[in-house]
Amino acid sequence: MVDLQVNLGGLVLKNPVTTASGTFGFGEEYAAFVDLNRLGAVTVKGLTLEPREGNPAPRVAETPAGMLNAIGLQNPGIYRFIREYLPSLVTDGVPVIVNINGYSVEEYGLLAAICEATAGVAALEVNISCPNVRQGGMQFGLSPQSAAAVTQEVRRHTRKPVIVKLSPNVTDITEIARAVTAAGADAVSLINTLLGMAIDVGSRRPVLANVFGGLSGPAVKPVALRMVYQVYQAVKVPILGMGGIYTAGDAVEFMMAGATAVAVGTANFANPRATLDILEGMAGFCLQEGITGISELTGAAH
Amino acid sequence: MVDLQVNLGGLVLKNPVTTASGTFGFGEEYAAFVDLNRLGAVTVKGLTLEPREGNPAPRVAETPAGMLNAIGLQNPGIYRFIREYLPSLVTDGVPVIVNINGYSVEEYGLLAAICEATAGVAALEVNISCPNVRQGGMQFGLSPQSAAAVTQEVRRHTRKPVIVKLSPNVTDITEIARAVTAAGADAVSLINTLLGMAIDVGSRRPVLANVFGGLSGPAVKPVALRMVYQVYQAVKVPILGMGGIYTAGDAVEFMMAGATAVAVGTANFANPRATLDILEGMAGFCLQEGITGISELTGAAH
Amino acid sequence: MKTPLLLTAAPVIEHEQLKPDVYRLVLAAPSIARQALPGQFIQVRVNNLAEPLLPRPFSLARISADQGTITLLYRIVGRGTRLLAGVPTGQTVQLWGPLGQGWALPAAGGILSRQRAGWPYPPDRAVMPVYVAGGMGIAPLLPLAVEWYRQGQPGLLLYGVRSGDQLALLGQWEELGVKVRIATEDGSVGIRGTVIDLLAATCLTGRHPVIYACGPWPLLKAIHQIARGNYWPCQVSLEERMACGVGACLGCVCRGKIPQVDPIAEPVPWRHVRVCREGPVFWSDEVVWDG
Amino acid sequence: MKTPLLLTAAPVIEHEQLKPDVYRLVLAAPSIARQALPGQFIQVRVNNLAEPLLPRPFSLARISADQGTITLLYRIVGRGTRLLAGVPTGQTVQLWGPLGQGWALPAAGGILSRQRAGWPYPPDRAVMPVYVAGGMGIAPLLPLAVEWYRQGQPGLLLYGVRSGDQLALLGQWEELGVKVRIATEDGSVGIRGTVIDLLAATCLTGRHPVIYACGPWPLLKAIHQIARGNYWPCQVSLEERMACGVGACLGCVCRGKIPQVDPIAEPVPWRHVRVCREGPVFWSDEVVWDG
Ligand SMILES: Cc1cc2nc3c(=O)[nH]c(=O)nc-3n(C[C@H](O)[C@H](O)[C@H](O)COP(=O)(O)OP(=O)(O)OC[C@H]3O[C@@H](n4cnc5c(N)ncnc54)[C@H](O)[C@@H]3O)c2cc1C
Ligand SMILES: Cc1cc2nc3c(=O)[nH]c(=O)nc-3n(C[C@H](O)[C@H](O)[C@H](O)COP(=O)(O)OP(=O)(O)OC[C@H]3O[C@@H](n4cnc5c(N)ncnc54)[C@H](O)[C@@H]3O)c2cc1C
Ligand SMILES: Cc1cc2nc3c(=O)[nH]c(=O)nc-3n(C[C@H](O)[C@H](O)[C@H](O)COP(=O)(O)O)c2cc1C
Ligand SMILES: Cc1cc2nc3c(=O)[nH]c(=O)nc-3n(C[C@H](O)[C@H](O)[C@H](O)COP(=O)(O)O)c2cc1C
Ligand code: FES
Ligand code: FES
Repeated sequence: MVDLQVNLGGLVLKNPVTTASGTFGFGEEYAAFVDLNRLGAVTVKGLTLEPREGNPAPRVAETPAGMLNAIGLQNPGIYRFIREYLPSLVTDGVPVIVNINGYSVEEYGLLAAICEATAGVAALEVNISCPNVRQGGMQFGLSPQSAAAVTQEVRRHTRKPVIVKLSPNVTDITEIARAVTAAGADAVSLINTLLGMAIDVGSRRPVLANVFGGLSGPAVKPVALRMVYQVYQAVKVPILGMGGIYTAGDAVEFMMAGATAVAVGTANFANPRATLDILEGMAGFCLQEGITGISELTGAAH
Repeated sequence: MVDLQVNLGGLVLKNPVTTASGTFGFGEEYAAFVDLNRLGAVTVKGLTLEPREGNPAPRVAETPAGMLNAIGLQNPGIYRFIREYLPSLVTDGVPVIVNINGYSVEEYGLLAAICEATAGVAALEVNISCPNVRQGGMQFGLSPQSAAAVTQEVRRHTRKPVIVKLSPNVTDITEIARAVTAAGADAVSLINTLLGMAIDVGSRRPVLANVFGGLSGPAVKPVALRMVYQVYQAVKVPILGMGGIYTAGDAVEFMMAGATAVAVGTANFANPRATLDILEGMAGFCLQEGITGISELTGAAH
Repeated sequence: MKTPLLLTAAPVIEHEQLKPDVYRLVLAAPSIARQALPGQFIQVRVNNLAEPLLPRPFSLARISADQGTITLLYRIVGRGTRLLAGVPTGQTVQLWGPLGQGWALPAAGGILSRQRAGWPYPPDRAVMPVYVAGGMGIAPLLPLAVEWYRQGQPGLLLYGVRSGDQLALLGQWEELGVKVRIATEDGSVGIRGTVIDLLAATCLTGRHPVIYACGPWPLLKAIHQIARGNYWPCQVSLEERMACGVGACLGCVCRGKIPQVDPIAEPVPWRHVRVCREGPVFWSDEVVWDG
Repeated sequence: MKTPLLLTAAPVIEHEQLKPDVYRLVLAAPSIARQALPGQFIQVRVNNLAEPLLPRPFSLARISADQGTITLLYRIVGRGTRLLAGVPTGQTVQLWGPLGQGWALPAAGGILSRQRAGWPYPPDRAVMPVYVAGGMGIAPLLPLAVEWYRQGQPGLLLYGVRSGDQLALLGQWEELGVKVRIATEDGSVGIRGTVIDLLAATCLTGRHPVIYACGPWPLLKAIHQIARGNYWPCQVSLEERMACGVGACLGCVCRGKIPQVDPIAEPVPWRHVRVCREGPVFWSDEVVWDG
């Protein structure tokens, strides 16, 4: 048997396969296809303090081997999430990572305090990289100073594992990774989406109502993998790798580049069972290669 | 009939379809498939002062809807280019854009002076964005200061149209575009490749001998299009748009996002007649939409 | 989840080209055929290459629980449908569903497939279903007509297409005893005009109609307005760009005037509701049609 | 361009599964069949979706100018070859070629298909072709054997495969009168071992051999070393990851000790040469085998 357990900055996962925020709803949407309890963790849709309606439609567009989205953080707000969605997830027995999104440094702190006080929250993923909201969001992720400020504020309010989610839309991601690590992050997750757009030549208008959107899916994998590889060399904290993971082989690539665990995002849309297919494929790869502990893969390509 | 002529910063092209540097060799490689004289211009492989052997193999890897390359600027040097390759291209009657790559600001100036003195060179494309060479190359394209310094030096040595080629691997491409425009660029071309990588899980090693490589092809199109759209709003000079153009519809998207002309790169590998197929498709689109001058498309999505 | 969702590799049983760009595809998917309600849809993928990446949503145009098959009726629009059209009999496609909320029917003696909003007439009142289809909007209406037929009420179909040569499978409607009226843009069959003109010209006084409409947004909006002006209850099946199809990505929203769910929150004029989950069928006055 | 390159949509004439993972594909491509020389290759694309994006290079395993067909022999390796294997007879694939430099043959009475390096024996000297193939490396050797057969010299094939059940199409070689010796890794047919062992054990003294080898790099390197130790002229057909296949992208290089082309430049120990253009066939001592 292969030991699949990994430790993501203090969060012990029974296996390295988790879900990417915003692509797996609050878990229940995929519960018909996936026994949630078999996953390493479920990361829920990005939450804000207040409920938000997000951007107008169209919000998604398919692109070559990828997709653009501009959801704009539609969510019921953290309180309704805790009341209405969290309990059943906790019952499912899977660790829940809550993805938090503030509109100010203080709001991030407040969200962290709420998570700290909520028993069912296993860890926090601090999204400083959402490209689809006008204030806040990605702006924090684009400079080491603001990224560190958000991290520090979150750290001040919680002892739970803090995973800071980095934006790929920067000149040097290692600089941001170093800043958030120094500010107290237990782990980093990368990548969020690449900023992109599409145009409808018939109407001569951008396809997305929001004009720009975030690019995800297999198309971005080479960029994501490169960033994981770079960040692995730059910081000591574990990495939650994501961006275009579509097959078990992709997930193994991410681990070898330096990820301790991986998140499956857009692939869920193409195959609702993607998480489990990938998990099974990774275990199979280890067996075939005579690997007894999956964490041996982490950083193997360096 | 549709008027296909466009003006790219003083370089008048009979139509907006050109070739992306490094994907079309020195023209002759595709001459069996494409009547070069039907193209708006041919941009040749990146040239340096001295001949260079580039990086070891493997140099290319396929990725979802794209590819990675780490050629590392293998080229015969500008002098041998002028002696051995340029004359036949000039005979073909197609304007030749020379892509120059210096290892120092001074070297860029020297390359520009050589181009200025060479009759067959229609315009210079200043590559400050190659991700595949260790010194120089992309480094210049990552900060507004160094990008401007290179541009200024090139400008000092030539009155021919200067097109500065920008790197997409930056936090804010408009900042770089503004800097090179202020320093005297007649046009900007974008995007060069996104830095990426791939890992061979069997050998646990990066696929490319150079570890990192540049991602190109349809996968990157949404990012390229977004950057063209942003740069169009930021600067007044014309844009040579590229990055994942694969169909005539893609090329029209780039024009609507703000490009005055387009370059076809990786698509040539998938279809050696891609340039002409795209040109014909663009002309067809104009006819169908009742557009009499193709330059009307430029910026139409704003 | 009320109805279990199924993910299956479904063999192609029949694949027929009805018109140059319209196909009829019969798939073996017994458990989906058993579960599905009229108005629900499925997500389909032809292969597992990364391009095209996303599944394509299609309505169930026939649900045969006994034969264990479902039928799709689709038009070639882009690369996804073009790829689908090339799948030969015997090969399988990936599909999952049944997805979304189907059409509302009276609960008594039948099914009320949508929980949210009640039936507008007393349960024992005989009502007349009026099906309004624009183009491929015909697809999700046939299984509904089958259901109404079982309840003894064949009703009326108003069907608008560009030209008479686009009409297909009308025999199936006639078999159900549905009265069919056609509008074509070029006047080649039926009245010249759109299905909006047909509806406007139809007198339904005293018939207790329920309008079931599917087609492009502007068409549905116009139908909603006519229905509202006449106090006819009206349901619409919406289309929106989708990624997941199961409610997870929030990609497919429209503005819905849905009943207040959160007693603590401020009342809001509308919410973004998911077409794939709260829809694709809505009562037309639940939808914010402007803006 | 010396030989014109052609881009064509070639119909599949025959498509046969020889082994679980090995296929034989006959394509109608008259003008390519007319031009192509043994050892050249073509680029193939199955459809024009953006994924897989790049064409796949395949050697010409048979060139029938009269029938206007070319034959590929390929093994399923990944998604490109898997996709290719699914193309039915009658459908077309995109292809372009013939590409690269083929095998060198003596000029007199035949063809010397490679310009760069001359023939190592006097033109009238009777030489013996020795074909050395590892696995799928057999593919580009058959058309060469046909050419030598026409010149009255059938020669000798040394063929190494993993196991005897991988052997295919040996009949074609025997028809040409080629003497065939087999090595299998599991010893199921011929000698147990590799084709390197076969070559090392073959006595060619006084036969004026020319070695033609194709297979994986380590194999070719070992063959080169044996050939060099025996002063046998040796040609190899190399494989490298390619994008364009026509010499434009510089993706497919190896280190070549090619003759100095630039009189002004400093002499260099090696140059990066393009496998798709200066190759895929090289004289083995033109190649830098280490590092
Ligand atoms: C709930 C629902 C039910 C549908 N039922 C049917 C049906 O029964 N028959 C039928 O012919 N069509 C139906 N459609 C529309 C069908 O999904 C699209 O025609 C199809 O997705 C087009 O894919 P493509 O790759 O050919 O086109 P492309 O334009 O290449 O597709 C690009 C992207 O846009 C999306 N897209 C394009 N057109 C539409 C559209 N009209 N609605 C939603 N997404 C779209 C595609 O799914 C894809 O993600 C339905 C759509 C929805 C939302
Ligand atoms: C000049 C030349 C002639 C060849 N002739 C034959 C032949 O006659 N029969 C045959 O079975 N194979 C031949 N090959 C190898 C064949 O091209 C590869 O097996 C094929 O490209 C694999 O594609 P894939 O998508 O199935 O594999 P994948 O591994 O999915 O391919 C991924 C990428 O790697 C490239 N690649 C993978 N393996 C090779 C390889 N061995 N050489 C070069 N590129 C590779 C692919 O082209 C693609 O770009 C030849 C290669 C070259 C360079
Ligand atoms: C529809 C959609 C919604 C997303 N919403 C969020 C979000 O709310 N918070 C967040 O941190 N990331 C969000 N992301 C980014 C993903 O979590 C992930 O970082 C990205 O999609 C790359 O992974 P993938 O290519 O596997 O999808 C979203 C992505 C998609 C496609
Ligand atoms: C194999 C290869 C070699 C390249 N070489 C150069 C180069 O020498 N100079 C340069 O400015 N850009 C070079 N590029 C970048 C392209 O010119 C272009 O900017 C990029 O590939 C995006 O366009 P595409 O997606 O259409 O290929 C190269 C790209 C490829 C794929
Ligand atoms: S398509 Fe994902 S929520 Fe509806
Ligand atoms: S594959 Fe492009 S140069 Fe050889």
